[in-house]
Amino acid sequence: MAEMITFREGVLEALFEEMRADPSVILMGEDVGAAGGVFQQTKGLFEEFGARRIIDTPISESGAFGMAIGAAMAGMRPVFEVMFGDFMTLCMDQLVNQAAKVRYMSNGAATVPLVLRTTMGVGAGLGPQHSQGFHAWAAHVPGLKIVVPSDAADARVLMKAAIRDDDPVLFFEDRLLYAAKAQARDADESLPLGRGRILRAGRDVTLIAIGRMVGVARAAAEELAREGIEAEIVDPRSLVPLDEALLLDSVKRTHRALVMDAAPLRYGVTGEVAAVLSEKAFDWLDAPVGRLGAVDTPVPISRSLESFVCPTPARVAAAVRKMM
Amino acid sequence: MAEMITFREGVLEALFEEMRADPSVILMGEDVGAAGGVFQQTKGLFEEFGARRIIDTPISESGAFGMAIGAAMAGMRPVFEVMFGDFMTLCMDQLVNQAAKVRYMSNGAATVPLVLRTTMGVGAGLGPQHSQGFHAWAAHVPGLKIVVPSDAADARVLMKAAIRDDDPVLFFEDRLLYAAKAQARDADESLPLGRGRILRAGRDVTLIAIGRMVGVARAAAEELAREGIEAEIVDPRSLVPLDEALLLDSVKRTHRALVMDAAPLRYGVTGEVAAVLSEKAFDWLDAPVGRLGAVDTPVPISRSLESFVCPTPARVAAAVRKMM
Amino acid sequence: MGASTKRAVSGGLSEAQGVSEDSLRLYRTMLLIRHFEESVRRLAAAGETPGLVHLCSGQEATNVGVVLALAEGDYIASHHRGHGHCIAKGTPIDLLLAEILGKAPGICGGRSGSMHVVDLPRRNLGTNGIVGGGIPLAAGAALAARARGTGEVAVCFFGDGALNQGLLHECMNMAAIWSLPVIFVCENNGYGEFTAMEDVTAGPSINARGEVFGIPSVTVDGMNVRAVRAATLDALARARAGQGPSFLVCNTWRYGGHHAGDKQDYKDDEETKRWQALDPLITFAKTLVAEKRATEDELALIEEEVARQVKEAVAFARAAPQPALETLELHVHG
Amino acid sequence: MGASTKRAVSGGLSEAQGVSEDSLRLYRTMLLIRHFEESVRRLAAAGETPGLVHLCSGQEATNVGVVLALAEGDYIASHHRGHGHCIAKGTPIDLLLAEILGKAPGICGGRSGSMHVVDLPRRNLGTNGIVGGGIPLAAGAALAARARGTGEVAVCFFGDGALNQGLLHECMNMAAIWSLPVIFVCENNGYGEFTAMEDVTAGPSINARGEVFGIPSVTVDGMNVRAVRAATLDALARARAGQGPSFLVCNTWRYGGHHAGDKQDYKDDEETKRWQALDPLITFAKTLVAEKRATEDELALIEEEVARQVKEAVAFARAAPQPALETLELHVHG
Ligand SMILES: Cc1ncc(C[n+]2csc(CCOP(=O)(O)OP(=O)(O)O)c2C)c(N)n1
Ligand SMILES: Cc1ncc(C[n+]2csc(CCOP(=O)(O)OP(=O)(O)O)c2C)c(N)n1
Ligand SMILES: [Mg+2]
Ligand SMILES: [Mg+2]
Repeated sequence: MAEMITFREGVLEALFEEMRADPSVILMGEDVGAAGGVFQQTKGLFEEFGARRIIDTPISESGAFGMAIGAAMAGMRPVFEVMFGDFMTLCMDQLVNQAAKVRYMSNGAATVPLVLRTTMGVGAGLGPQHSQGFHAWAAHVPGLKIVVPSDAADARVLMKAAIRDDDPVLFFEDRLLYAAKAQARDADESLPLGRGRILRAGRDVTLIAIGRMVGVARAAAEELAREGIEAEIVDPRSLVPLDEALLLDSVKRTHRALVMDAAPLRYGVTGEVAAVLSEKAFDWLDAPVGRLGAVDTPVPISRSLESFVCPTPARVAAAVRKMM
Repeated sequence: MAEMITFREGVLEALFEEMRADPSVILMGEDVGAAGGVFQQTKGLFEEFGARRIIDTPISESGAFGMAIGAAMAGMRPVFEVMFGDFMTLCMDQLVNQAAKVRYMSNGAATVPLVLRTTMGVGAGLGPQHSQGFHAWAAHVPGLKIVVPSDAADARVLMKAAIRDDDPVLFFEDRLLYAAKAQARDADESLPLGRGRILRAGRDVTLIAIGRMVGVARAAAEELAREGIEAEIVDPRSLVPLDEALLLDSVKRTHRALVMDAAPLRYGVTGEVAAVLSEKAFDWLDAPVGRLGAVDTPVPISRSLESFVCPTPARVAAAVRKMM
Repeated sequence: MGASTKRAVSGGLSEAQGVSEDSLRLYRTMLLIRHFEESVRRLAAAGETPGLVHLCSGQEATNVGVVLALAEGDYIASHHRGHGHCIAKGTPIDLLLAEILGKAPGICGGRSGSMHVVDLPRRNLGTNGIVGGGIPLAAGAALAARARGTGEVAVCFFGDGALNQGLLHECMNMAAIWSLPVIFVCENNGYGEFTAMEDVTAGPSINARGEVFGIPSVTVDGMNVRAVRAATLDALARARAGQGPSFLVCNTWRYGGHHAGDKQDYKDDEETKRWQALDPLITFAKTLVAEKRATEDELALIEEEVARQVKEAVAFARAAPQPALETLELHVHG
Repeated sequence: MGASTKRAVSGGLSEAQGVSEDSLRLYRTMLLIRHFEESVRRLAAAGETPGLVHLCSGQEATNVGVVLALAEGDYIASHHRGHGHCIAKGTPIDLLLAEILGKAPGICGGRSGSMHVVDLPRRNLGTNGIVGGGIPLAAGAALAARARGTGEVAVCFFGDGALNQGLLHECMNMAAIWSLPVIFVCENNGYGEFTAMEDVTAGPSINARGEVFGIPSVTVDGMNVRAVRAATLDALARARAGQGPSFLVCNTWRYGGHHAGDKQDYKDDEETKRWQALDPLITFAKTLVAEKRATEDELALIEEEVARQVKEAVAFARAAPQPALETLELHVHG
């Protein structure tokens, strides 16, 4: 399959395929049914699978998500949609105190095979309560797995892997990638969670990026290449499990690293990744591990301000230049 | 005042003093009234201030905390109790999408002067849903301030400072410290948030610890001293604002650092602190910045297992030895 | 939900019954909201509004009927469809529109936009991007008012969609046990996004959702500004007398669908026509003329003036500068 | 809450009405729970139970009346006061007690303890340390049963304290709109920790909290095991017939206070005496003798046997080893 698909289609195809293959897969969320999702991200599912498997919930995030956990414990494989990542705040109790701990608390006898699918993304003027991504919180909770796909092809295979995984998996989709296209990979290829990939080889610095930041890293790398600086881009794909070996291997070759994220920098995921690299690649580093994240403010709606919130190719390139 | 007070008394004294001084200070929580708090941490307040200011809420954490925010916007200074930090999960929406953002969203015209007071602590056999501390989550949210006091005297002055602060402040109390005594400091001394302190001077390594980990660091430092290793102990007291200058100054003198926390290590607060030190003290470091946190599992109740969850003096000392 | 929730208590108390409203003020404010919203719709279509805007055209009677009954010191907490509440509570429309466009002179510096307008000096705790998010804020302000003994009342607005947020139930329960001076106002427009209220909302009636906590609950014709005002005045009297919360279910209609740009294929034309006939402006204009409070010409004059005001606000907001980059990190902490 | 919630529907259907219960099985199970709990109380006093334990002595009739009416495949979700539910659902008491003591052969490896006993093979979704936490788990299991069409029913237990968690309302609403085979069982023992239910719970009745969603709701004498069983069988029949959820409010009493060790100064002696007279074991024993289902001697024999069983479980659990350190990080992920 060499077809170009959008990120939105990538996830949707994965849902179609997994739902066809396994009747225990169900989808729950707000307006995911006949309406096809507020981002058209569930279009066609309701027509094929009907109201028993594509379940429109009331605006009751915490109860509905808790029910998805109960359904998972009772043998289903729910995919639960939280429309905007900002509303994950309403599911934290069920996520952390129930879903994440059931396997442990039952000594392995019970599992919670569910996917919490949600969106994030700064850049559409949605403002303080509709732009956040809480992957850092989730990554801090033992028992959860965290996936942040960066393109359509990955989104498709990673969603398939997430659905097949027997643990609760959080799947963060950047809305700003929804229309971006990539070449789909083979339909049967299912990737185990926890394998990163090198998107661009380079000898001078390792750019570690997830989700939409991968594209930013790519643009920065092109800019830097014109100056003779060759950046390697590594996308860990999942934050938990984290492909530490791949990251360390790259950094030990390039001797420099910059870790990027689209959520606020402070106490976010870049700290963990940078701390791991700083510790485990200490003797290989020629410069301190750099970090770039969003500014530590709520996200303003104003266009003039919003475009300065997240790392940009120019900021990435500037940070790399300083390291050299 | 050279009197010895327990941690529990330290916080309680601060509440008495601030409530006497300012009628807009109120306290809300479950069983905080006539019952005096499930940890006896609010004893006597109800008798002095009555039901209008010491408010027993139903078990409705999210609504009650949201109301505390509304009350704060309307001129009160609520102290809101979340009995176990694990239940903060139920307040995340109000905390993050409302409290943290009101000042920003109103362009500075509205403030939310409240304290969310909660407990944490591994070591009392309370198990997976009653042992967690989510200071890492809160620290990641722009607009919140995070305090983790390590002894009775600090608990008292920091609670006073938190109540007087015009921003939402999260105040994490380790239940295992409740009975521990320290010498109270002068009644009027009120500490601005964001100032750390050096608890023990040492030339060989900097141990950075908060809350109950400070005591663990102390015990480790004594053990190490017997071997001729002099550890400096720095308690930043608040994670936001973080006293970076103090930490960096210490590390630049000792050339080694170990960051400790009682919550799960992965994507927790030690990552941020270690990343900051690794970056900003890069040229001064003789060894990678070390980190110790709780194991990345839910907290088991069994005594034999629970005692291995958090860093112990022996583990700290061993980690330091490896660095030397 | 059964049919009973659709049956509305018709309003329209006469002045003899103690309602000394300024009818023209009600009308003018509703008209201002309508013109404002229709301008926002055009600006949105032209791509000038960042993010999402949710318009309240059609719901003016609930906005104005409630808010204009309040005293200046009373609080409101609004929701994502909240421009009307802000306007009725007194936020100048030029500053409101500048905010919606994300411009520097916006009431929140152009950082917050349509869904996060906080105007505390006017005791507006904010529009809100979180469904149900404003409910505890109002209840908390009521708690503060009670603690201070200063007599203010707080109102929270929310849509039918928020009926299923547990937060509402928690706050209603607390408001009831503590007899808080808070009024819960459900602006029931029959849909939450693209989902019909009936499909996601169980039980015999919406009123019952308040009655279950012992809260006096009434269904109001939300297209009739006087009915809404009368019900609000009742609730206010109870609140100020220390008799606690009330719940008003105002049945109303959002003309423009969920957000500016919604195509609304999930609605049928019948339904739309039925509601359009109840347009709060058209019906109230007829009443005013019939009651000889104004002639059609006078009303036309008001409309001209309102249109001019809105036009000026549009010109102001469009011409206003974007916020300066230096403001990006201001006011995160004190 | 008004007095009405205290008025209980008295139970005790005769076999002619279709109840073919094994009365002695009900009695024996209740007795087993009582002996078990009193042993736990002693172990707690001796400092042998890590953390907090919440005992259900006094509440055996609600535990047993509900759970023994279920089929093996039916699910339960319990709460922090949940030993009785686990025992009734079939978790062997030695493994349960070992779990409560944090010992290796505990049903969850000694890692979870009293508040987090998950026993999925017996379709027990777990006791729960989060007030209300089990409610959506049961509703979700019911959703799964409906999706599969396999006919199982799910029951969630919760205390009166959980009535004010928004989560309950959300789940009741969804159970109602989707006609889920779930039974909501409130074990109303009049207190949440040290707070009287009436002080924090608004509204005319607890039943109304279910009725507001159109859920058939009934108040049951929670000290009468047959009354509880009868109400459960009604609810089960509705659930299995696809008629959706039910709500049972079982009025009951926790003898030992909130947690083992609670001094209970917040209760008055009058109240305690009144409830003690209703002790589900004493009253049911009398009934059994009066109905000639058993002699007093036979009941004494049962008690002896139960006491022996519990004694053996105590010996087993106390002698059992602590979990090995190697298990600490097992089963976090698959
Ligand atoms: C907690 C939360 N969940 C979901 C949304 C997305 N959302 C925004 S408006 C809306 C529908 C609200 O419906 P209703 O309350 O009836 O208000 P209306 O739009 O009809 O005025 C939804 C689901 C949100 N903003 N917040
Ligand atoms: C979400 C949450 N809030 C608070 C607590 C602390 N807590 C444990 S039990 C309890 C009281 C519960 O009362 P009720 O539901 O009536 O059950 P009972 O103990 O009376 O059986 C409280 C407040 C908790 N465990 N979870
Ligand atoms: Mg609506
Ligand atoms: Mg109770």
